[in-house]
Amino acid sequence: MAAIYSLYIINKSGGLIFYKDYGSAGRMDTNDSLRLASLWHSMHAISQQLSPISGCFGIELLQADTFDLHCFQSLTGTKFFVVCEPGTPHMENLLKHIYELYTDYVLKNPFYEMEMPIRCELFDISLAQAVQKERVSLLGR
Amino acid sequence: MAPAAPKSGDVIFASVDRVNAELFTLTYGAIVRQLITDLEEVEEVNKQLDQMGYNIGVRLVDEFLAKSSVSRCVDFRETADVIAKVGFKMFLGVTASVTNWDADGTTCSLILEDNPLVDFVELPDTCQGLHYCNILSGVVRGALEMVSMKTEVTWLRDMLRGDDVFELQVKLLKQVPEEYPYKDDE
Amino acid sequence: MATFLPQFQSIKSSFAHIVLSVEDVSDLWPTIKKGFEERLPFKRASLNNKTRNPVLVDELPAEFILTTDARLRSRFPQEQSLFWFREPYATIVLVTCEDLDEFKNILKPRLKLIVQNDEREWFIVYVSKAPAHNDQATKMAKKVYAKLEVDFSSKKRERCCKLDIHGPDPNFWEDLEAKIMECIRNTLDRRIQFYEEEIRKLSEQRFMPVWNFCNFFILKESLAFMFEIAHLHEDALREYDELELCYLETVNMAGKQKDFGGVEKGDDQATLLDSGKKALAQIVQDDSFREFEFRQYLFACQAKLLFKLKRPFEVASRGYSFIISFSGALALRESMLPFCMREVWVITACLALIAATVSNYEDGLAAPDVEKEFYRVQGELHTLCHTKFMRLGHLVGYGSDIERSPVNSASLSMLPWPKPAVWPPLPPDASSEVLAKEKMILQESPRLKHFGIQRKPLPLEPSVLLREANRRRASLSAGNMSDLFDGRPSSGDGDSSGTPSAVQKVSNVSMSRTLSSPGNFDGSIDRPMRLAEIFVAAEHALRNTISDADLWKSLSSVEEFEQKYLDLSKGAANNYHRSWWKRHGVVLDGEIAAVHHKHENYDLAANLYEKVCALYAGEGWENLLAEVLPNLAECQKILNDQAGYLSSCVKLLSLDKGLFLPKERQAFQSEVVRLAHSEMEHPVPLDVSSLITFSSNQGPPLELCDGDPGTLTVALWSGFPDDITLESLSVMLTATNSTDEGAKAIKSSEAIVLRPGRNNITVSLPPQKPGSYVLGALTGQIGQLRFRSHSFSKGGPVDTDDFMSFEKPTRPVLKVARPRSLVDLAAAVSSALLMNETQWVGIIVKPINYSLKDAVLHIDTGPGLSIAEKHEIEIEKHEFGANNTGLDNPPDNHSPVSADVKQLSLEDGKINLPDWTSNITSVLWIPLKAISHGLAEGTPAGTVPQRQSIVDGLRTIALRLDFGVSHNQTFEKTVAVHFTDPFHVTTRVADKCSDGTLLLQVILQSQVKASLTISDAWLDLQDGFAHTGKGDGRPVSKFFPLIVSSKSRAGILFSICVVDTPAKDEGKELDPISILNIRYTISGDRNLGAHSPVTKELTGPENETDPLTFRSALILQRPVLDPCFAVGFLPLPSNGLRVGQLVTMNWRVERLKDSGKDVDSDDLDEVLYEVNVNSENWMVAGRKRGYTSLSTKQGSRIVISILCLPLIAGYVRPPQLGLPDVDKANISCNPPGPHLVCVLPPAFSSSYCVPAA
Amino acid sequence: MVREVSESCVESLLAEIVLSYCSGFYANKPELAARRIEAIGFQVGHQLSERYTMDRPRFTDNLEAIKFICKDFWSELFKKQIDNLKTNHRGTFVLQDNRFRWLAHMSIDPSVQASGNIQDPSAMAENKSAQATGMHLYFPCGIIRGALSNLGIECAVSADISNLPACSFVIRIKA
Amino acid sequence: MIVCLAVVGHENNPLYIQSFTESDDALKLHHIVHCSLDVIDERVNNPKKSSPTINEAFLGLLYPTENYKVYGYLTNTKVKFILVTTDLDIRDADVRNFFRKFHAAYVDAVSNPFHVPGKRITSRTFGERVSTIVKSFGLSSAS
Repeated sequence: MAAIYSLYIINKSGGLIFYKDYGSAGRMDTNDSLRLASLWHSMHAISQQLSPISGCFGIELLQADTFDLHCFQSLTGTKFFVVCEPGTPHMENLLKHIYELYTDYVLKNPFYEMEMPIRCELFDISLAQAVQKERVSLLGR
Repeated sequence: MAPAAPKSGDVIFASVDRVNAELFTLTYGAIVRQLITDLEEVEEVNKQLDQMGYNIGVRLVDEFLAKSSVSRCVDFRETADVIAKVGFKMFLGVTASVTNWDADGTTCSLILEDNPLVDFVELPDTCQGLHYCNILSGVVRGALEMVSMKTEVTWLRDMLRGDDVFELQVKLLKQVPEEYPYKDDE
Repeated sequence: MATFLPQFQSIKSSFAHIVLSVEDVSDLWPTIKKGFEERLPFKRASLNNKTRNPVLVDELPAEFILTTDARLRSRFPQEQSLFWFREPYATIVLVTCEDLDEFKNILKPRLKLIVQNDEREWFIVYVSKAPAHNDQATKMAKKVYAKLEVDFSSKKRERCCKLDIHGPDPNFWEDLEAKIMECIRNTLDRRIQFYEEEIRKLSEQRFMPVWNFCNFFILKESLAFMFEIAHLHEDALREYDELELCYLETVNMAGKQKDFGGVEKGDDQATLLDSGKKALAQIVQDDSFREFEFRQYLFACQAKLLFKLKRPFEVASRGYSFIISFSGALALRESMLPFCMREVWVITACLALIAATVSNYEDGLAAPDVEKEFYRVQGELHTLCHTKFMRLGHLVGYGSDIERSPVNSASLSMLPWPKPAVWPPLPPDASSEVLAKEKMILQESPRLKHFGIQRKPLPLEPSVLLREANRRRASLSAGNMSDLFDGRPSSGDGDSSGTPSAVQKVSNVSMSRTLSSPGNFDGSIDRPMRLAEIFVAAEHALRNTISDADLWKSLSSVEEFEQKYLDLSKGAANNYHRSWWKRHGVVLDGEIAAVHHKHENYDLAANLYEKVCALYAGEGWENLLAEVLPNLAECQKILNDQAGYLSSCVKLLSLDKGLFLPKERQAFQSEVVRLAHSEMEHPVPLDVSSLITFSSNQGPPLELCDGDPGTLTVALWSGFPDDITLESLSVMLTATNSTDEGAKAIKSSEAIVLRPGRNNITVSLPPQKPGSYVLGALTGQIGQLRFRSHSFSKGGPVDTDDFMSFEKPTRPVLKVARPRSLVDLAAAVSSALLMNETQWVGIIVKPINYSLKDAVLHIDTGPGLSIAEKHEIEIEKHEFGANNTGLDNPPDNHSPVSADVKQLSLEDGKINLPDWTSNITSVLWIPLKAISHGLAEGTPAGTVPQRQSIVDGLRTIALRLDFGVSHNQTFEKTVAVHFTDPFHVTTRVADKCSDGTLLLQVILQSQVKASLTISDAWLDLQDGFAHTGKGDGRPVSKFFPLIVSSKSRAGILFSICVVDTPAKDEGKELDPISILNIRYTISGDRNLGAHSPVTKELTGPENETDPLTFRSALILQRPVLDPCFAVGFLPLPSNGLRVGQLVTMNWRVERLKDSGKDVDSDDLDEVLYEVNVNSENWMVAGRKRGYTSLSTKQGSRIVISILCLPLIAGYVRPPQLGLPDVDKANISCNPPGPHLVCVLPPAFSSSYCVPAA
Repeated sequence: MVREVSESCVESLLAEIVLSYCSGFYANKPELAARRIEAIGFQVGHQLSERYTMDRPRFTDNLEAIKFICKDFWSELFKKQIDNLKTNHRGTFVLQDNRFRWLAHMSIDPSVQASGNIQDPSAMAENKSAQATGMHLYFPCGIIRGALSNLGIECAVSADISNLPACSFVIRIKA
Repeated sequence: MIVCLAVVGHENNPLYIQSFTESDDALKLHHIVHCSLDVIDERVNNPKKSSPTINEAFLGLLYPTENYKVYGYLTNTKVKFILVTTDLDIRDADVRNFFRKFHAAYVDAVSNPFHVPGKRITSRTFGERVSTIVKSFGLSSAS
């Protein structure tokens, strides 16, 4: 059955502000994840440049033989991306949903400082549920 | 990805959690009053309100984008329109109208006939010069800045000062392009 | 049936209690009467009330009447039924009989006959006359009685009882009473039933034409009366209530218009407490009664019962509402009633009710709250009476004596004028009275208030009386008056909008106008009456209406009127005070006060006024307060209560500005000021918080440094209408951080004038403790008067309702910084300056953001240093760039006189710094000359230059800077300046030529940070040396001018040769030293260090023309020519020297030639040696100095070895071996010892001994 | 039709109050900031109680007033009632809201919950984040106090979040 | 007609007092209003005497005088509204709902953030609203 491996949130300046592993094979350490984040940030930017016609907003789906990477960038420049089993559907919706959770439990948390790493218990909880829910809905289909 | 069709302000407003307006109105009133007491100079209060508004806008814009799935606006005109029709509605439950576009479409006015902030409010003579609703201008400025539009927001008309409507002038200073962090790669 | 009324009345009046008939069958009554009547009145009778509930009547009066009595003669049946209440309630049959047969045959039938009428409640009392001792008789009696019982008693009812005259048994009487009670109860029940039945029947046909109230009334009242005599007052009362209800419902049923009544003489006196005043018969009116009397009658009955029930308070409250409603009824009939009937009736009613209730009331009769209520109603009654009374007084012309207060205005101006059908006409021959009234009107003048306050007097009239009256008159005639006056259409009743100006005046004017055109009217009737006439007319009319002498008396004269007025006010006030309605009471006190005031009992007045003011002030009713306070003030003034008067004035000033005219407020102020400057015996501190408020004015707080005084500006808001002069003013400051009491900022006590509104006052601050301060309180003086104000307002006048004025001051107005350094003094130049020359010494004066305005610098030069007095001191802006400018740039760039250089002169060691330097870092140039006597000494090359020179180069300048506002700050510092010679000189013999010529190399080391130009140099040699070549002592080669730049060195060669020292015999002293003379010029920048000496003229660069001369002493050693000894330094161990490691130093001493005769013989073979060593660097183990034997043979040699210990690491001079006894000239050092040896630092963990410190 | 606005408007405002007073002008004086924030709440409560008691009979005793706060007042504010009301019958009332909306979006680190009553200074001193959370609770406390004082009940109100997400408000009525 | 309308604070201080007579003798109305506080105090202090609907805000008729009537209304926040009218036949129901309207206006007035509790109500809007309410009352009672 399809699985979500991990979730990343990158702030507008390419810093990794959230990383959660949902049981991927090799959980990477902080440095790696940070590096990877900024790398992705750049790639995403480059990809926009690559586009032959203007008005491209960067990579949304990156498919590899072992995983899919779905990326969603909010208009405010925050990037959310999930790494999941190849062909896991409904990832856009999941990302949108996560975005909403982000606004509710991160941005509305007065203790959260903008652009800083996210440490919000409630966010984690609701994320876990969201991912769960996603599974359930998949099974349903 | 294909942007979901932007919902109308009313639909969104119906969907979000809501509270009695008077709680909001009175709370804001109390804040203003307290600020005046503490800062003493009206100008300071205006500044503070604008600052608070800015801070709010910076965070609120994301909620706005997330919940009203508005897609990327092609230009400032469209942005202004979305703010007026969707943004104001979604949060304040009232819609604004956009007018007074200048030639090159970088300056316009948001007109509010109805404004929950000022229910019950009457400015005392000692507080002339106070932009009671200055928090709104801050919010707009902050929100737009997050979608990389530097703006200058000023009050042109204020019902508390006897005008017939609230007029908020939004002036687009510059549109900051997303900068590409190549240097990170080297 | 109504025909029975008179009879009914008389019965009622004659008849007061229950009747018990006695059927005295066997003439026993006279004998037992006494015993029976002793039982009366019955105690604790238990009856049934109307609702069949048992009621305990604790006292029931009754009367025994023999059936033979005339009063019980039988009447007409319907009478009986009607007045049944007076029929016996029980029939007691008295019998006695000793003989059975007699009983059977005579008595029994007779009794049967008696008791057959079942209407009656009866029982039999058997009286036995049998004497106690006579058993026979008693037995018989018992028998008979038994028989009697058998015959007359039944199971359900015991109808007999037995009384023994002799030996009466106690329980007979109980038995008797019980029986009587039983009878009464039953009778009562039956009769109640009967009446109710009747009443029901009647009330059924109530709405039919046959309905007759009188019948109904008679039944009802009979019933009520029956209850009353049975002491069932509650029930009686209820009957009357129902009766009243029914009456009110029926009395004004549509259709037949009834006569109201109240037109008879004396009707004006209320009879609401006197039911017997008029016979009911007189007030019958076909089938009912006249309302006027009858309602009063009913109330009277109710009142009577209520009093019996000990409920006077209920009488009062019922009475009050009765009066109100009845007065309403009167109002409806007003046109038919006598003039002012209504008012008069109400007055009398109130008075009567008050009198009655009070007399029936004793304290503690009722629960506290009922009691309070009672007094409230009393108050209301008084007030009502008061009002009506004032109205009457007003009508007869005493209006001007009624205080035009809010109270009276409220009660009178909303109360319409009486509306008689026709206004009473002016009686004939009243002209004299009219004149009197006229005079009264003309004399009366509105009493003007204190402080010349003038107000439109409050209206007492609902509308202009004149117009009202004349209209009512004219309403008959054709011409309606309303257009005669410029009047508006007749004002509706009860509207309070009459023009409330001084009516009399206005109307008089209008009158005179109307009189001037008499054509309009024919006949005096239609001529509009003048006010005076109206008064007189009213008076006459009233005289007709009022039958009560007292009331009339109290209206007869102003004095009487006022007396009554006062009594009523007092009555009302006192009662209110004992009720819940305190305010009513206090307000009325105000009315009383007004009267006292008028009669100049200022003491009483003041006390009462104070209460009123306290009330209004306490609850913040300023408009009302503004009405009373001036009066209080006036009283206080007259009573010479200065303190009170003062505070009243202040209160008046602090009331809302709108309440008084400017000139009035000015009057208040002038009073305050007057008092303040007068000699008050008990001066009181005045609280003007409400008048003068203060606030810090906008902007950042004043910042002061520790110990600085300052001036603080405070905004004062003056509530005074005019400028006011404060003899002194001081502001308290409270420290926010510390709790200790606030410091005080005293305004220099010269007077300040406060303008109305905002004033900016600057107060001078003495130095404060560090911390931040907020405004505390304000104190000061007006005249001799001290005042305080606590009210802080954030920039608003006192009375703004702006919420800010309630905030305590939060923003500090003053911040005193912790002590810190405010300025720094430092030497501008660190490098050395020229010794013995006048040099600019720069002192950098650096204010640390603190102004040095008119600071003074004291300069005190230390020893060996002097100020070149003749020179000006210079000051210039200090630019930091100056330091890094190299030496090479031409000096004139930094010539002393640059654009912003100023000259200062020094008076007795002090300099005043100019203002332009007060906030910038400046440098002060002082021309100084360091003196050092004694010649510089050159040293042989290689020898370490001794520190010595630096030390004697040091000079110090003690500086003290006095600055700060009023020079309270000082800063002291001693700066060190270093002086030096231009060069340090070292010499060595560069070469030794075969011909004995020596090349002497002189090395000049520049000591200064400036470039030196040597123009010439020559050497004056000591004895034993001579210049070779042309002996001018100049160097070998001429390469002058020679430029020595900063810190660099230059060498000069002299070629000299050794010459024999002149023989001793030429008695002249040998010159031991040779002098090197150097002529040079210096070009330096005083910003960097040494520079050309300060010359007289300060302008222009220093002139090259007169170079300076530097002389240095040199000591040359003659080379060894005929050595007798050779001292050789043997090489050190290879492993080198180490601190703390012993090392043996070896010297070889060799005799080069036999000691000639010239050597003393005694110590031929001995040589004295000495080790010279710097004990700081070396420790010498063993002897430093000693003799060692050495044969006199030539070539004999010896090794002297000394054990040494190096103490410090580095290159140090090794110890040197010398032979003190031998002339240096005869010693050759061969091989010579090294100048320096290297000593390594100690090896780790090697212990070594440390020199004693 | 009662007028409404988005809840996040109010939430943002509250966050900003705390922000501007605590990190703004009273950064170094938390107790002052607290007083200001409480004052703001007080005014709001004062005015709201005036409004929400409009069509109801007067309260005869304190308990009635408190109940009013728990029921009508609370549901006007949060669309729910107080879940649990305790009292010691000696003038102390504890109103517990099992899920206090104004904390719904705040992730408070557990250390706070350890330090229970946020308004006794000792706890305040205890750790920074406790203080921070405390700041957010002064406003609702102020509201309650304002409402009650307008109903003629002078009291002190403190909040306790020792068992989140429940939040209980402790009302001590001045005798 | 309504002669006078007053708001009295919980410390019995006048917060708003407006008379509707064209004459300038408002002082007597001040007096009437002030004194009617006695009645309110009485009602409040010993409730058992007060009207059956014990804690209803509407206190009903305070004063039965011959020439004018005073009605009272006491809010939960111990603020009193006092109405003085000269028309003597007037239905309680009318007064009741008059007060209700007035109360609403009052609440809005004190909701002005710049209004200081316990201080005079200076708001213009309030004044206007009140006068319209008063007018409408005149109509309703006339009908």
